[in-house]
This record gives sequence, structure tokens and C-alpha cells, in this order.
Amino acid sequence: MVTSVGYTAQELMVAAAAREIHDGEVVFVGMRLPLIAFALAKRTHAPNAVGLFENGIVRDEPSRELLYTMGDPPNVVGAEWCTSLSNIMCLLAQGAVALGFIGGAQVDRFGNLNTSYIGDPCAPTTKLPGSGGATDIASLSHRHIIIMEHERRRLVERVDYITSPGFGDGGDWRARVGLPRGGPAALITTLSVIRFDPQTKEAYLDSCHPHSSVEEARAHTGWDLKVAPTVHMTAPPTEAELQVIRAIDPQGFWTHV
Amino acid sequence: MVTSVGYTAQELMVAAAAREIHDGEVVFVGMRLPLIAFALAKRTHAPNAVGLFENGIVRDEPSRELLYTMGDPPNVVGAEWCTSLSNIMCLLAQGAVALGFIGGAQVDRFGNLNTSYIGDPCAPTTKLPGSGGATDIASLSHRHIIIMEHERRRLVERVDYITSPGFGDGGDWRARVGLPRGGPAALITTLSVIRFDPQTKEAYLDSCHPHSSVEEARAHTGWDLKVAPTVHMTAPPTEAELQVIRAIDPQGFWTHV
Amino acid sequence: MPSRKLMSMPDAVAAFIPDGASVALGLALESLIPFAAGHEIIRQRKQGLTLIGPISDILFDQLIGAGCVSRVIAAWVGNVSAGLAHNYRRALEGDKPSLVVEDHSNFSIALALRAGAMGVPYLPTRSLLGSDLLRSNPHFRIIHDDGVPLVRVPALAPAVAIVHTQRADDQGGAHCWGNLGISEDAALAARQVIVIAEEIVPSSVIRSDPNRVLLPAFKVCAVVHEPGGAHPSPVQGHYGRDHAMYHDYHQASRTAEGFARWQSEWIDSVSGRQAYLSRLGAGRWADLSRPATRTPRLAAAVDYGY
Amino acid sequence: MPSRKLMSMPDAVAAFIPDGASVALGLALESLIPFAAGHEIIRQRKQGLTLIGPISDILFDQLIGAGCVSRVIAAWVGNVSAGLAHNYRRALEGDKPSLVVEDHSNFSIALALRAGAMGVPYLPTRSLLGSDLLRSNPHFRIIHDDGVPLVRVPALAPAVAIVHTQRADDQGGAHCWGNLGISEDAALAARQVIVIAEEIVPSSVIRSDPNRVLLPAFKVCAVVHEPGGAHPSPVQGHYGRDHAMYHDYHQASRTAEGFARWQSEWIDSVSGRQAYLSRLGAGRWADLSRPATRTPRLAAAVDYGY
Repeated sequence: MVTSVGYTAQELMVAAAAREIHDGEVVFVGMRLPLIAFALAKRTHAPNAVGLFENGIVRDEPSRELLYTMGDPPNVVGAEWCTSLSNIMCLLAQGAVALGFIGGAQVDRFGNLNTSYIGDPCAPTTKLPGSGGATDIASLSHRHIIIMEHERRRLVERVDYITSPGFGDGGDWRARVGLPRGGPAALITTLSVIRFDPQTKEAYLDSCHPHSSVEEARAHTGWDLKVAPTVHMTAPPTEAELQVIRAIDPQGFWTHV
Repeated sequence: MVTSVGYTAQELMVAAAAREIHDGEVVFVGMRLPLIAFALAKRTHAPNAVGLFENGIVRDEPSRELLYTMGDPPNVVGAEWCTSLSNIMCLLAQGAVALGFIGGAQVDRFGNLNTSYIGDPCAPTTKLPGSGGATDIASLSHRHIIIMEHERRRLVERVDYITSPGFGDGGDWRARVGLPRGGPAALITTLSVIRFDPQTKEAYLDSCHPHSSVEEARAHTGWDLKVAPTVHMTAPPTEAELQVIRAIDPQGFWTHV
Repeated sequence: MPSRKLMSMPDAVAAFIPDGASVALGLALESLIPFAAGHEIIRQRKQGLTLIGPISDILFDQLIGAGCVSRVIAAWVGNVSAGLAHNYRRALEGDKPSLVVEDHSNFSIALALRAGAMGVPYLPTRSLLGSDLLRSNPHFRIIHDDGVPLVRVPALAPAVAIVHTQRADDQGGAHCWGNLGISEDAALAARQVIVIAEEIVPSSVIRSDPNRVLLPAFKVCAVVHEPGGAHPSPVQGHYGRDHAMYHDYHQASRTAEGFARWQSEWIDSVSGRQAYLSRLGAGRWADLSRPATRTPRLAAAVDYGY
Repeated sequence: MPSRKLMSMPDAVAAFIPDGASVALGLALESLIPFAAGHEIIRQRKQGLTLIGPISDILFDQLIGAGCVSRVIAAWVGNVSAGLAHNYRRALEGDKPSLVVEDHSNFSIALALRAGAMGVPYLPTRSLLGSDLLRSNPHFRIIHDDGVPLVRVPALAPAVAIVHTQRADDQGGAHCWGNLGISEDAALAARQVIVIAEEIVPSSVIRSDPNRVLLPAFKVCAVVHEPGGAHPSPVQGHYGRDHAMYHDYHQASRTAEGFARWQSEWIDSVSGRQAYLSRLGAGRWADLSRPATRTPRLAAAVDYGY
């Protein structure tokens, strides 16, 4: 849905996600919005970023056509490397991947993500598809970004199941369970950008999108969401950014939903 | 050296080694005489045997030219698969390899083989090249054949160093140390074919080459070599076999030494 | 020597996929998915299969909906471009699941198969630590190496792997290209492999490029010539992905009755892949396989000479 | 973007192989051995290197004889078609070895590098059990998994891997073919990779066939154009193995003095690979690289189009 400001929430999320990619970084791309964010970053501030796809593909330039899956033939043409999933995962495991993107159905105040079971895993009310590579990305990349709808049933006090570890119950939990590095750097929702306290690892509202507000973001969060003293408005996508996004997804398959 | 009988000891050893290959078997070939034995077997009684080379090559027909190393370009042309060493070793480790060939500097009464150190490994009198893939072949193939010169300094009571495990100190030693299968099926020397007792795993003289004798074989062995009640003469290479061998190695690079 | 490996899809499925078998498929992830083989498994009403794969882009869902499956060992089961997998959900939601699921990540399923290929009981990883996969899949265990916690991923050795390839010879030599996912790990781990090929070519074609070969031919139990056999998934150099098919399936399978109708139309009432492609329609198939915009993109020449 | 990776062999060795570095090389086994790089390392009088590889067909022996090496982590050091490695023997025989050796098998060195690539402290194997490699290499240890003994092969992550390839672009994309041994495992495990290429080609050539690429370009720190740089080892599609060179070296290096003369003639008194090939003689080089019998053997065409 295009808002009165002339761009969709998804387009803003893509722009926000793109800004998380630094030039020269090796990025685990994933599908949907992150794929477009990667292409946007490449064409703006991060021309030397490299994208990895877990099916075995490494690209330093985005595919010329919109992808519906990472296995679409245009994603292979012009790739820098087409290899095995294991080899790609090795790069992740050895610490060569700066940033990864994942999405999910439930996230909690410590950035743990659930894409597996709603309810009791032995008798779930909803069976979700599962991890795919998300558990690996959340376990092994230096930082990761979570992208999802901002709804009270999705942003919950505690996820029913940790598919992709965030900061567990906070503090030094990741080190305690043996994870070598990482953790979520941001949760980009349809309403806001949420980050995590460097010490406690608890989520806090960092910025609200122009079409939303602190009150709305908090009202749609299932716990008492902290707010940064420096809370501000998420920078909207620029005209130049929108042009790139719309050139990539002219039908709005992923960005007009 | 061609003996008065019209073939060299190496040619007889090649023929004897070829007879150890059964039709349809997957064989870890190795270089020098085994390579020729594999080609001979393929062209005679084992047309469906498949050869593996640890540098990454699988062939079901021998190279058209004599090889000096398994990495010579003719060994790649016409190969069934050219892959990684790891993938080849996986086939060995999972039990897909029926038979492997190895050679060495010292072997003992339980078929343990040394290609690493003569003397104390911390201050060796002779440093040999080491394992290469031999330890893996001796550890993981279903059976293996050892090919070497029959000399008293080589056939010793106990090797200075076990590079490639045979039957250790006999009996169920392999199972006790955790090896999943295997052990030497035969030791083919310049004088004889030596096999191993099914229970005790001790070496015994099974056959003597036509140019040798039980006495000579025992005299050139560094322990009191047992002799099978059925000891017999090793079948000499047939004319047909010699023709194949000499077509493969016309200069006698490996078979006239 | 005459090939005893080249056979029809019905014969290959009948011979090498008994009820109760563990079958690895969908190993390249979103491309090269052996839909034709899966549909034949459904037509033959196989029972009690264990499916093994990284993600499955609707083929697992179809096999589950048709009642062929009792266990799924996978990282993700859904519909990549459209959403959830409805049969999979129906089989698992509520307190009487009709299916056992062993949760994996993409890396852990690759490691499990690699362990099977390597003949070791497990491989270690630092992935999955802190995740609930370690709780819901009782086969995972934490082990300690000099105080460092690692996840013990137990080995998997499927009875059969099914791989869809661009071309194969009648002995089992096969070339495939594009994204391959865990195809190599799974083919090496499996005791036997069924190779499906868009084209059957002379062995000399396969042997002209041994680095492009997927697995040793002695692992191959059957070679099946099945053009279009991966539709609606894509095959690099042959046809693109039929996105609409995935979306139509997503809608059709929202109810069990809807799935039953879909199964009847696309699986049970077609005799095989040629009939399926006819039902799809020549125009639609031509658009996918020979679009007007298609230009060949040939790999640079490689000389193996000496 | 302009390449900062394409550089001369002297510059690449000077920049990326500091004294004391761990260097993986000779990774394809008997072919694609980076002799030109090894000789430049010798000319620059590098010290205290750790060499990592599966087997070494005389290059390790030359580096050892020239005094560049303090440690060897390998499965086999010798001269494949001629016999023992004399400098290696001289360095190790007797009670004052000048070299530390960590004994491996070919499989265990591959596993050690794969563990390094995978970011785990070790990989397990059932190979080596019962062998004395477990005694002479103190880094191996037996671990038990549910009572099953396994050998713990500790991870290796070389500072640099050197790979010789048929062709590369100036960004580090590279194609190689023929037998590749542990090239992929080592390139993934190494922190940086020096790519040597017979030919420098446009990136479009490399990207026309991404399945043929050896490693991701972001691991590559230097690309060196060095035709003939693997002689006397073979390069599929470019030149055969110079067997005579191995045999001549075997004779020449029987004494330390003989090796010193060989080093002076073939390494120290030539400025680089072009001078080395001139010393070899145009006729001998032409026989290896363009023998009268040579016919191109092209890989069958592969279409990545859609």
C-alpha cells in the first residue's frame, strides 16, 4: 500500500535495510526485501559489497531481473561463484560474513526469532516452515538484521520457540551458550527500527517511520518496549533510492503488498 | 631384469596383483605397478572394475598413455569423474572401496607397513616420504594389497613405525583400535605371495614365484616365516598378460627395473 | 556394454523406492527439484517414506498431502515465493500429528549428509547453539571439545537420492550446473542415486568435462530421461521457474479437498510427465523453455588437451 | 574498478608471504604446483615458513634445501616419479633435525583444512586409527563418541594459500580444471589466497561459468600472471609434465653441494619465470606445451541461458 507520503512501508524498510550494509562487506542476502536492499546498497553507498546466497551463489552485482527465489536462473548468470551450500556456510562459520538478513513470525525483547512453531512444538497451533538457513545466519554472522511486520502477536515478550538465536535472555547469553560471535543489530519493522542495548541486549525503539509514532510502535509491541532518549524519525527513502527500488521491482511484487 | 623365463619379476608381480582385482570392484589404484595391474585386470578378467585416484580422479578405463604420476594430463582425459581428494576419500571412508594397493619400505609379520621413518622417529636413520594416502587406504578399504621388494631388511619382525596399519599385533587388533574394516589380503613381493591367517592374522607363505623357492623366500624374510601346507608356485604371467603389460609400459619404465 | 540403468520413471520408482525408504530430494534448493519423480511416487502410492532435504519448495508438501510420508528430515518446508505449506501444516498442527519432523538448519542437514558421506557418526558445528532445534530434534546433542561447546550433528545416509540434471549418459555419468545446494553431499551420502536428465547424451559428452560430473557412476542405480521433469522449478539452460504454478498451488491447497482436486488434476489423472506438460499447454511450456528473450549464455571453452 | 590485485610475482611474494608465515601450496597434488612462486620465495630468502600440503612433488624439498622452512605439515614429501626427497632427508636424519614435521595422511590434511574452513576446532575420522601418525604427530588425539574411537584432526587455517590456475581475471575470479586434490578445502581455509594464472582473461570469461570457479574473489589478495609457472608439473590444457626435470633434480640433489648448484642454476641466477623458461630452452618448452601430437580436447558446451 502506497501511503500519502508516496512510498510504501516496504520501500522504506528496504531503504533502512540497505543503510545497514557497509561498503565492502560480505552479506548473506536472503530473499524478498533484503534482496532488494542489497541491490539498492550496491547501487548507492556500498558498491563493493558482496552478496552470498545459501543455495551456493556469490554475487558482487545484483541479478538483472527481479528474483522470486534465489534459485532463479538470472541469479546464476553473472555470478562470481556458484558452489555448494556447504562452501557458502563455511564462509559464514569461519567468520567471513559481516551481515545477514532474516525474517520471521515472532520476535522477542532479546531479538530471538521464531519461524518454526506457534504454540507447543509437540502440538503446535501453527506449523511454520522452519529454519532454512536462518539459524545458521543468526548463529554465525557478525551481526544480523531482522525484518518483519510490526504486530502485537509477532513482537512478543518471549518467542514460543527460538529458531534463530538473538540474545537469549540478555547480557552475555550468546557467549555462555557457545556462539562464537554475532547477534541482531536491528529489527526493522513496518513501523520502526528497534535496536539492542549494548550491555543488557534488551530491545529499544531507536526510530519510528514517518508514517508511525512512538505510541503506535509501543502499542503494537507485546512487551513494555523501551524507548531511546534519542528516538527519532527513520529517514524516509530518497527519490533516488525509490527510483532504484522501483527499477528492481517494477510490479511491486515484494514492495507493494 | 628379464629372467631366463622371459619376463621380469615386476611383470609377474603385476599379473599377480591384477588377479586380486575382482570384476566390478571399486579399486584404489595408486601408482607404479598397481596402476599397470589395474589396466591389466580391466583388459582381462575384470572389465567392470572402477579405479580411484586420491588426487580426485575416477576412471573406468585406464589412461591411454603410461603414467608417471596420477596427476599426468592423460589420466584426466576420459575420466568418469574429476573431483576433490576429500570426495574420493569419502568413498573410501564410507566403505565403497573394495581393494587398495600400497607399497612401502618395511613390512612386518602382521602386515603393518612403514613408509615414514627407519629408526627412531625423533632421530631417524632414514626419513622416508610418509603416508600420502596409504594410511587412509590401509585404514578404510575392505582389503588391501602390499607390493614390495623381498629383502631381509624390508620384511622385518616388527616395523619401526606403523604408517599403514595391517593387523597390528594380530587377532582382533583392528577392531580393538577402532578400525571399521579391512586389513592386508596379500603381500606380493619380488619372490612370493604372502597371505595372512584368518584367525591369528600372522603372515604365511602362500606361493613362491617360479624363479624363487620356499627356502629363498624364507631366507630373505626377517622373521621365521610360516609356510602354508598348500604352498605352491605363483602362476606366471601368460603370454596374453605379458602382451598387455608391455603395451602399457613399452619402455619398461616401471616393469623392467 | 549395454546399459541396464536407463529406464522409465515408473520402473525406476518401482525398483528403487520401496515403502518405508529414506529418500533425499530437492537437493539444489529452489532449482532442479525432481517433481516428475515425486509425482510418480505419488501415483505408485508409496507409503511411510522418510523425506530428507534442505528446503522443499512444495514437493515435500505434495508428497505429504498424498499420504506417502511418515517422517521429514529438513530445514524448511514451504512455498518459497508464496508462503506456507498447507499439507505440511495440516499434518502437524494440533495434538495428533500424522508426521514426525526432525528439525534441521540448512547447514546442519548438509553436515549430516556429509557425515554420512564421510563414514563418521557425526560432524561438529558451532551453528544451532542456543536454538530450540536442539530441543525439538532429539538427535542433536551438545558435546564439549576442550571446554568449547559444539553441536553434534549425527550422520544421515539416505537409501536413495534423486537428482535432476541437465544431461546424463546411460551409465550414470551426469552433468549439472547452476546452483547445486547440497546435491554433492547428498549424492555421496546416499547408498544409491536415481539420476533424472533433461537429455541423454553419449558418454563422450560427459567425459569431455569430468570436473562437471556430479557423482561417480557406480553410485547410480537408474538413469531416467525426463525432459521438463523439474517443472515448475527451473533448470539452468533449459527452462525458467513457473512462478504462477507455485501461487496457484498455494491457493488450491488451502484445504485438504482443494489439494485432493489438485492432486487428481496434475498427478493422478496424468500418466506421466509428457501428459503433464500437455496439460500445462504448449504455449505456457514454450514461454518457460524458449522465451522470446532467451539468448544462449555459453560457458567459455575449456581445453583438457595435453 | 581498477584492480589492485594484479601484480608481479616478486611483489605478491613480498607483500603476502612474510617470514614465519604458514603457506599452503601444491594443493592439486602432482599437477598445478606453483613452482614459480616457490622459486621467488627462495630468491627473496624467506625464513621460518610453515609449509602445508598433501604431497609435495619436489617443491617442498627445494624450499627446505634453500633454508626457507622451519615446519612441514604434510602427508608425503618426495619426488613422485623418482624417489626420495634428499634435502628433506638431510634436514631430518640424525639427532639434530633442522625441521619440525607434523605427519599427516592425505585425508587428514584435507580434513584439517576443511575444519579450518568450517570454523570448527576439529573434524573426526576413522582413518589413522592404529597408526603411529597418532604418536609422532602430537596434535592428533583419540576421542570417543558413544564408545566409538575416532581420531580428532585439529583445524588448520593457513595464512596464505597459493594456487596455480589456468585462467583468472584481475579481481581474483579464477577457473581451474583437471585434478584439483585439496585446492578447494585449502583455499577456503586460508585467510588469503594468491592466484597464479597461465592467462589473464576478462571477468566475463570467468563469469560465463561460475560453477568452474575455485573460490570467492574476496579471499584473493593477489593475482599473478605467470605463464609456465607450474613447470615441471603439468597444467591441463597448457603443458605436460616434464618428467626429465624431476629425474635430473633427483640426481642433482643427492648432495647438499649438488642442490646448491641446482639452486644457483635454476633459481638464483634466473630473474624470474621467463628467464627460467629461456634457460630450459625453447625447443624443450615447445615439446611440453605444444607437442606435435597435441589435439585440443574441448569440454562439451554448457548453456547458462534462461
